[in-house]
Amino acid sequence: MLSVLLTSGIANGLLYGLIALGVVVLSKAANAVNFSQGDLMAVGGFVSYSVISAAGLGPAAAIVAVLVVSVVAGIASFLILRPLMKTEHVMSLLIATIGLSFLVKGLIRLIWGGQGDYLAVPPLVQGPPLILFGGNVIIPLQYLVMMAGAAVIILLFAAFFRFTRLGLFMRSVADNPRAAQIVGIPTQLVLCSAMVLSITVTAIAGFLLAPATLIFPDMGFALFLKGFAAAIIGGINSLPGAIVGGILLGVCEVMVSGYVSSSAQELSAFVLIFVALIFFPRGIFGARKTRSV
Amino acid sequence: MLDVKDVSLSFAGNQVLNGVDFSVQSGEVLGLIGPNGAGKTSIMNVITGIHRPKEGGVRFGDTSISRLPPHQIASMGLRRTFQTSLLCNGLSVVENVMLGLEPQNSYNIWSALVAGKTARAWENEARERSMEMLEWMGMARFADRPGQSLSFGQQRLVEISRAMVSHPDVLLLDEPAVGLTAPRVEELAEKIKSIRDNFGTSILLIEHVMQLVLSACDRVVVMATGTVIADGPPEEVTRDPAVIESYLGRGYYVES
Amino acid sequence: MPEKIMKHAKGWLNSPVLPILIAVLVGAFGLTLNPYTLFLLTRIVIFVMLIVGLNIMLGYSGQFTFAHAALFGVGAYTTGLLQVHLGLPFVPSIMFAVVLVTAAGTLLALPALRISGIHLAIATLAVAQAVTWVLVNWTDVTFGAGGFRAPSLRMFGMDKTQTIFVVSLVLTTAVYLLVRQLLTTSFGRRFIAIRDNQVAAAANGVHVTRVKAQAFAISAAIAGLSGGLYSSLLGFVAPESFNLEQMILMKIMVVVGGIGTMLGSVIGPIVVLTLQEWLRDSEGWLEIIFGGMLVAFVLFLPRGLAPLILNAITGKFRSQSVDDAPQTGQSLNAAPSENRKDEEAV
Amino acid sequence: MARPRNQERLIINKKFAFLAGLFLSTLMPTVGSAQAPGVTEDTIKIGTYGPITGPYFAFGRLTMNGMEALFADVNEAGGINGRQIELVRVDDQCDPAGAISAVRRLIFNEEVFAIVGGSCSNGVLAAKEDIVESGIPYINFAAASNKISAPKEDNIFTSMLTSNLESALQAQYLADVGATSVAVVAQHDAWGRDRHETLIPALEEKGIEVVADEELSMESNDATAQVLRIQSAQPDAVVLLSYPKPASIFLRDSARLGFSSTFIGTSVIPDPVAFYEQVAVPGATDNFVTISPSRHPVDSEEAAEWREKLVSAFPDDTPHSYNLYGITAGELTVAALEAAGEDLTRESFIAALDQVNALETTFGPGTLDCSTHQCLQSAAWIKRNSDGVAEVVGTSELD
Repeated sequence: MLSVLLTSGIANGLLYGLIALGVVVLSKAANAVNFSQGDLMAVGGFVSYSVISAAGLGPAAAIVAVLVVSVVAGIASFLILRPLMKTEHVMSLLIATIGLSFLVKGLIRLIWGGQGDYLAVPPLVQGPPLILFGGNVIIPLQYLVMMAGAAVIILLFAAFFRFTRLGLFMRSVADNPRAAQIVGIPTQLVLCSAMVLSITVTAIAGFLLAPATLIFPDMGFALFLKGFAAAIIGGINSLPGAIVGGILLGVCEVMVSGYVSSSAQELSAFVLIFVALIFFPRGIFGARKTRSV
Repeated sequence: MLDVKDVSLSFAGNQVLNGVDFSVQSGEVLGLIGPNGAGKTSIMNVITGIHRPKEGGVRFGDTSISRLPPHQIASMGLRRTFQTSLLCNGLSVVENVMLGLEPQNSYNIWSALVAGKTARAWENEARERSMEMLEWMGMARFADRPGQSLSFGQQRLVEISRAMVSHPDVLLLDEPAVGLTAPRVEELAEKIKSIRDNFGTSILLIEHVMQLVLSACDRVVVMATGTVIADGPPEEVTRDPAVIESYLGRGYYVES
Repeated sequence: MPEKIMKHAKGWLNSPVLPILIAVLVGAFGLTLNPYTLFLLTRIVIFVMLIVGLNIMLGYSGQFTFAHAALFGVGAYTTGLLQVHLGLPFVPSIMFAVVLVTAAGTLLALPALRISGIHLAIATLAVAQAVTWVLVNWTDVTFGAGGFRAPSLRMFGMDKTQTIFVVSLVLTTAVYLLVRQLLTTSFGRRFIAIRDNQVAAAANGVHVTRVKAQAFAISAAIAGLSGGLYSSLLGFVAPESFNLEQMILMKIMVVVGGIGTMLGSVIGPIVVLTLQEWLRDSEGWLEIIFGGMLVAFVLFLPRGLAPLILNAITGKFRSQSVDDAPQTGQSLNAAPSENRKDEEAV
Repeated sequence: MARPRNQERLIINKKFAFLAGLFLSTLMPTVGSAQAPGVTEDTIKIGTYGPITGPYFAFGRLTMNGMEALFADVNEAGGINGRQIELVRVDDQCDPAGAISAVRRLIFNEEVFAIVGGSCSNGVLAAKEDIVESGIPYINFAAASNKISAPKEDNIFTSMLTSNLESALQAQYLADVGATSVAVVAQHDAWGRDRHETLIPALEEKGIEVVADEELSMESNDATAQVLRIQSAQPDAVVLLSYPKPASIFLRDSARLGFSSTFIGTSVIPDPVAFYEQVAVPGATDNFVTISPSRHPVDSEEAAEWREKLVSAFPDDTPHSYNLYGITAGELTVAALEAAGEDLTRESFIAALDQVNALETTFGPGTLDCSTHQCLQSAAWIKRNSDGVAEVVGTSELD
């Protein structure tokens, strides 16, 4: 039982981790939190529904469509929120993104609302689940796809931040925005790409999640909250921390559900968020950042 | 009056202060100078309770204050200003100054809710005293303006009024001359001296503008890399080779 | 000469006469309305009280919390449950609810001592979700997700909606006047001081911990009171009346009315709830309009409608560039400056 | 004959009506007339409310669509005793305050003759007091709580399968198939709670032991823990008191973990074929049977005619079983309106409803009998057969 629970906790946790990656990217480069991130994740799910189920195209087309939509959504979000993307406007930005979250949810309902209450996206791969260790570990293929997707995204991210100029720019803007501007780093471009990147990774998470669940317009916020919690647990500015935080949260949830009570599952996530925020606000991998007065 | 004894402080393994030791005598204006990163503001933060020292302590009169929270230290009669002016944007100039009287405020919430006698009496008195202070500073005509609408130097004077309205025993000023022109600096020096003369307040002044240090201070403490490297009258200190080496620069003495 | 008139007008605006006069007029008008319209009006009146309290937290003391809907809910539940389980009358029930919610709100100030900004927002959000979980799962006491029928108050030979309308109007006016008065004193200055700059406030002798706790307590007490009234207005208490969606609606009210202004706390609920009712048949546009409105206000009118309305009333036209541009500093946490005095009027 | 398809204009008109209502109508004394409220020489105004937007729109908007399609049919055929039915929709967004405000708006501002609506139990329960006090005839068309119509109120009827009846029928079915131990998976919102509260005693009454009682929330994407716990309890059957989303997650995880049992659904999953597509794991729903207040699934041969009508009237909404519940409610309304005769009053309409005792409807599993005011007393059991078609495996009525 333990091994089965652990695998499903890890698979779920990877998903939280992907959302957390989106949280971290934005927080790292722009010091911002985007409440509409979860709803854009739902958009990722709905777009892949339209491409795969409605238009009958393959997953590759869905990825392209999700990428296009998320880049457009990212640029649009950036253009809307640009005046607020400064440290002193953090709370205004938060409120504005709450508004965006409503807006996106409304648009989802307007576009996909009439097509049924819960939409199903067919699995990306068909086939029996992977059974390891004599039935102790059963991993459905969709989870494998999710894990593989998560791994690819993490590798891409790591490479991006390490080897590209834009990635370097992002790191320096995060460290000291004013200095970065003075030495000629295009701050606006960096903020814009952070927004796009954050939304893209979240939308891809939506694409990966969609076949594993049923999609509905309100699915985003609860997942965003979990993703944010994962980001906090891992240290809000650490990319590997986001994944580890996600896995911890996923495992914690499934353990509470399996060994305590399934009705305590939801509560466990909130308790974990609260405890993490109060007692470990820097998380596991959090860089120490002295607080400026 | 105010004794800083062997104070050490570190952030995340970074030694910021290393056995800092000096004292402010009653009724003197003490200048604290040193290169950037010497730990001047840190020591001020330790004195006012924002940071807790790792080692050593601060005594104010007969009491040790290095473990007290900032508001309690403030209410004991030890006030400060900040490097970047920290007026409250949501308050008018006079209200900002009234904030300086908070520790003396004793009326309770019920009186405040219904505008009871004690509340009104205190409010009136606080406003009067704050206006007096502003007048003394020459800032009374701005009383009802929002703090933000004032110039940099004016905001600084309001901030000093706020710190002084409760007539504290010690006033700590963190680079009050930043961004002021030479004639304004001279005015400020006069103001600082007259604060001492009028209210008997001891003043600790952190400053880079040597013009202000030289004309206002009775004594100067020089810090570098977290320790005190010189302590004495301004003329003497500015001639100290160690000080010239680490802070003033070789050309300094010749120029002045 | 005009200045003298202005001063006179200001004094008059700041006296309790005008709000009381308005309340009496609203009361007289309200009693002629049919139950539907009166229900809407009463809902607005109760939300005005709630938003006055929320604004203390969000606007004046700058504590960004998401737990207010939960506190509102605990007020409603406590008031209703004491009547249902123990058979207590309405008045002691709601009084106990206020005490309980005040205590809960003060406890909520504890996290605010350690964290702030977004972290505080998310932590309080987690608390709010946990409260909802308790309301849903503690079925023996709260009747769970299915809610319960709360007794409605009836007095002076009026029907239930009229009774709760009159009671709410009186209490809202009282809360409004008391809070307005409170904010002109030291208490108000301290709230603003910890919002604008905690370090400076502490260095001037403001006991930051205590002031935060006070802001949370006062705000929570008002939430408890309005929650109790709301339980009586609806006559039915269920978790979905106090969920995150409602919390966001409250935020929209604060932002639309004007964060950190008394007048805004009145305008916000009027505009948002009327709009909500008006858009009932708009087939899905409500979310889009509310979402767009929130974004637009934060971007273009960060101080809400209140300053506009005040300018229109006092006929004072200030130069746009100086006044209406977002202030440097935290535009929402710290925007109102020059207008603050005026806004305390009305 | 014009079908009520000019929705846009209707909305605009309603907005003006709302503003006018807010400021004017209440100040003006109602003009007295011999007619009952909402009834003129050639129209009858019926109000409906429920979630038209928001997460729960399916329960409201789609039920309304079905009813509206039926009314359009009736109007086209000449109406009822020469009167055309006008339907006024109000959105309550599934919120108690919204429901109170919607019901009061229908009663006092729209001045409808009767209300046929209500989809969220908490909303209807919040508005119940107003409905009872006003005496307006009310037929609940989609909310399931037993507390809406029991204890019996003079003016409240329901054409939806109530939760206690559904639970009793489920317990009866389980007893009939010989189950002695049962596991329950419920979502703990108002809807799930309501089912849970009625199902547990109903099972006890039949001597069936509840060996596992698990929760699965709407937000969950994983039911591993729940499946494992239930698997270890070895129940004869599992009752899924949840919406399609959690239920499909549960069945997927069951299939994955090799747990099989008899799975019983509720009336929110009335279409096992659509549900099969949602679960999307071959074989996972082979042992799934669900209960439905409709005799034919929406994609059955028998419903084809209505599907067409619905698609042409509401091209944005995919046909759904909830449309059919609306048709049942509409047929009950029309039958009672006809029986009430030329001289239509609220009293005569209520009396006519009271006398409904064996009304055949297009989709009702059995006949409607309103003597207890809970008019629908029967349900159909539907399964997806091996050909991939929804098949009614039986209908049951309470013994």
